[in-house]
Amino acid sequence: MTPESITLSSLNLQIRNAMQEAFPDAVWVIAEIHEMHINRSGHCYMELIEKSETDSNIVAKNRATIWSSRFRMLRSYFESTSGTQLQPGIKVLIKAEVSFHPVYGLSLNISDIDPSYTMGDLAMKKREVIRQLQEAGIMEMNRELVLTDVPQRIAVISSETAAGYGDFIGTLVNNSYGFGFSVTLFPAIVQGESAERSIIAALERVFLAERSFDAAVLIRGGGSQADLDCFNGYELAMNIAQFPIPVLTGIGHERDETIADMVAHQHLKTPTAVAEFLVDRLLEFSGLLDRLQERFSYTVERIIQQENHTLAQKASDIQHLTRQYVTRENHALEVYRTGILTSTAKLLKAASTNIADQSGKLKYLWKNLHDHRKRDLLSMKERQHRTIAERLRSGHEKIRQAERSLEYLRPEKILSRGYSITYSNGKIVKSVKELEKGDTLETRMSDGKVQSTVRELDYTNEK
Amino acid sequence: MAKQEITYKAAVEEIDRILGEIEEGALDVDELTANVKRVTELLNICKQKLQKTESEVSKILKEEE
Amino acid sequence: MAKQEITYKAAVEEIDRILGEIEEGALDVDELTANVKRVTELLNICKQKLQKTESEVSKILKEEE
Amino acid sequence: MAKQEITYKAAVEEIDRILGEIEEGALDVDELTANVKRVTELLNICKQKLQKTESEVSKILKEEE
Amino acid sequence: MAKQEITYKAAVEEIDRILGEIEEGALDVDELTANVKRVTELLNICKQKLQKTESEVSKILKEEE
Amino acid sequence: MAKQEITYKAAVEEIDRILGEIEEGALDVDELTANVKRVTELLNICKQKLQKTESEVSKILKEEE
Amino acid sequence: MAKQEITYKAAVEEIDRILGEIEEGALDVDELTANVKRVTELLNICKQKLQKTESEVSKILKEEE
Repeated sequence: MTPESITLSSLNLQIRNAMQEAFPDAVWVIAEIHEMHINRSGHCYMELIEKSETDSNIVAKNRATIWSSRFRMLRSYFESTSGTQLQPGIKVLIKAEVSFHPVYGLSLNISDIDPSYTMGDLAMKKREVIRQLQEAGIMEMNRELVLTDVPQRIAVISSETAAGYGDFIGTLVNNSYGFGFSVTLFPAIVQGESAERSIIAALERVFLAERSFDAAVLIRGGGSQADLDCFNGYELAMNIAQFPIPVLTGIGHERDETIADMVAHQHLKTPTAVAEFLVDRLLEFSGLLDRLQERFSYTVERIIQQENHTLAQKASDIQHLTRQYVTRENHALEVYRTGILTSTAKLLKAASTNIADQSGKLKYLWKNLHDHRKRDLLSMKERQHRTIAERLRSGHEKIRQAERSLEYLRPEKILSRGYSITYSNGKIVKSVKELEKGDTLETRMSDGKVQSTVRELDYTNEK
Repeated sequence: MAKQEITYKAAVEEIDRILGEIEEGALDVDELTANVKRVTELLNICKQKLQKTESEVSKILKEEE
Repeated sequence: MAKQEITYKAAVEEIDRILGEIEEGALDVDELTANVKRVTELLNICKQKLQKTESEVSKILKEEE
Repeated sequence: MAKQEITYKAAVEEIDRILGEIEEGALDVDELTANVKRVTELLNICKQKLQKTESEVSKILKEEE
Repeated sequence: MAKQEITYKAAVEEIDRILGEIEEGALDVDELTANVKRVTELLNICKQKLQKTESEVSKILKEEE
Repeated sequence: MAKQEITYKAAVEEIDRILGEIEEGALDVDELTANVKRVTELLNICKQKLQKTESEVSKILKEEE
Repeated sequence: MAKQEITYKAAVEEIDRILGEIEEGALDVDELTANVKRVTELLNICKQKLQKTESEVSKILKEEE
C-alpha cells in the first residue's frame, strides 16, 4: 500500500507557511560570522554559526543574506561605528527575517546589524588579550627597551605598495635636515585575515638581523579604518612585546589603540608621524651636539680668558708683593736702626746711672763707716775713763774697809771697851790652871797697870 | 676610517668627560689644544655620521612567500 | 728651549709658591731678585703657552663653523 | 768686598742677636762701640742689598710690562 | 795706661766687690783709703769708658744718618 | 814710727783686752798706770788713723766730684 | 825703801790674810799688836800707791784731752 504522500514542493510550501506563521516578524539573533562573501551584484552571503562555550564545537549553523542595497549601507555604518571590519570571526547582533525558500532552503534575511554588540565583544576580547599579556608579564617589555638617541637604521614592516609606506619613506628621506637613514623594508600583509601571521613572519625576519637595526617600524599602508583586528591579536602582541629592539607603530587609525600599539615601544598615529618622530629624534641629537659644541667653545674661551686674567693678576701680584716685601724690610731695618739707638742709649744711661749709684754708695758707706768708727773710739775713751775711775774707787774702798776692820781689832780699842789682859811672870794668862795661889798677877787696862796676888782658884767654868 | 667606528654614545661620553675636565679646570693648558682638537673631531664624526646613509634607502628584503 | 718643557700647570704652581714665599717673607732678600726673575720668566712661558693655545683653539673652532 | 758676602738673612739675624744682647745688657760697655759699629755696618749692607734688589726687581718688572 | 786695660765689666765687678767689703765692715781702716781710692779710680775708668763709648757710638750713628 | 805699725784693728782689740782686764780687776794697780798709758796711746793711734783716713778719703772723693 | 818693794796686789793680799786671821782669833794677843802694826803699814803703802796711780792716771788722761 502506498502511504499517503505529498510532493516535496508541497512540503516545502507547508514548511514556508509554517515558518511564516511561526516567525511573522524579524528577530534579533546573536551569531558569529563564519564565512562571508559578496557576489558581483553586491549581495552578501554569510554562514552564521554558534560555537559551544565549552568546547567551541559548532552547535548551530545558518545561511544568511544581506541584499546588496542593504549591505552597502549596513556595512559602512557598522564598520565606521564599531571600528572593526565586517568579516568572518566577529560576533554580530543581527535583525533577521527567517525565510524558507523551497529551492534554497532556510536562510536568514538580514535587515539590520547592531554594531554596539560587536564593539562590546571586541572590547572584551581586547581586555582578555591584555589580561593574558599582563599575566605573562610581558606587557611593558618592549617599552622598557632604550631607543637609541640616533635611530638611523630602521626595519620597516609594511606593505610595500601601501600609501602609508610611501608617506613614511618620503618623510624620512626628504627630511629638511639632511639626516641619513638606512631603511630596510620587510614586506608583510597588514590587513585581512592573514595579516597577523604575515606581520609575525616579518618580525621574525627582522629578528634574524636584529643587530643591524636601531628600531623596527610597523606601519599600515592606509586602508580601512576598521581593518584593525589583526593588530589586536595575542600572538602579534606577544611578538612585539618581546621583540629585542624597540618597535614603533604607525597603524594609521584615529580612534583607539590597538594592542600592538599598547605593547609597542612607541606608537604614533600615522606612518608619517613615525617618520617625523625619527627625524625629531635625530634633530634632538643634532641639537645636543650643537649645544655641546657651543658649551665647549664657551668653556674653552672662558678658560683661556680666565687664565689670561689669572696671569695678569699674578703679574700684578708679583709687583705688589715685592713692593710690599721691600717696604716691610725697609721698615724692619728702620726699626733696627731706631732700636740700636734706643738700646744703646738705654744701656749707656743704665751704666751711667749704675756708676753714679756706686759713687754715691761709696760716699755713703765710707761716711757711715767712718762715723761709726769715730763713735766707737769715743765710747772706748769713755769706757777707759769709767773703768779706771771704777778701778781706783774700788782700791780706795778696799783700803778704807781694811782700815775699818783694823781699827776695830786694835788691842787698845778692845781694852777701852772694858777688856783687860792679865800677865803672870810676864806671860799672858789664858787659863786658871796656869795659876797657883799666891801668884802675883799684873793686869793691864786701857789707862794703866794693876799689881795683885792670887788668893783663890775657882774652876767653875771648867766643862 | 677607523675614527668612524666610534659610536655616538662613546663620542658624546668622551666629549662630556673632556668638557667636564675643562670646566673643573682639571686640564692643563698644555693639553687644552689637544682636547679641543679631539672634541672637535668627535663632534665632526657625529655630525657627518648623522648625515650619512649607509645603504640605499629602502633596500628591500623580499624573502617572503 | 728647555724652559719650555715645564707644563703650564707646574709653571703656575711654581709662580704661586714663589708668590707665597715672597708674601710670607720666607725668601731672603738675596734670593728675591732671582725669584722675581723666575716668576717673570714663568709668567712669560705661561702667556706664550696661552696665546699659542688660544690661536690654535681659535683656528680649530673657526674651521668648524 | 768681603763684608758683602754675608747674606741678608744672616745679617739681619746678627743684628737681631746684637740688639738682643744690648737690650739684655749682656754686652760689656767695652764691646758696645764695636757692636754698634757692626750693627751699623750690617744695616748698611742690608740697605744696600735691599736697594739693589729693589732696583733690579723694578727693572725686571718694567721689562715685562 | 795700664789701668785702662781692665774691662768695664771687670771694673764694675771689682767696684761691687769692694763696696760689698766696705759695707760688711770687712776692711781695716788702714786698707780703707786704698780701697776707696781703688773704687774711685775704677769709677773714673768706667766713666771715661762710658763717655768714650757714648761719643763713639754717637759719632757712628750720626754718620749713618 | 814704730807705734804706727800696729793696725787699727789690732789697736782696737788691744784696747778692748786691756779695758776688759781693768774691769775684771785682773790688773795690779801698779800696772794700771802703764796700761792706761797704753790704752791712751792706742786710742790716739786710732784717732790719728781715722783722721788721716778721713782727710785722705775726703780728698779723694772731693777730687772725684 | 824695802817696804816699797811689795806690790799693791801682794799688800792687799797680806792685809786680807792678816785681817782674816785676826777676825778668826787665830792670833795671839801678843801677835795681834805686831800684826796690826803690819797691816797699818801695808795700808799706808797701798794708799800711797793708789794716790800715786791716781795722780799719774789723772795726769795722763788730762793730757789726752
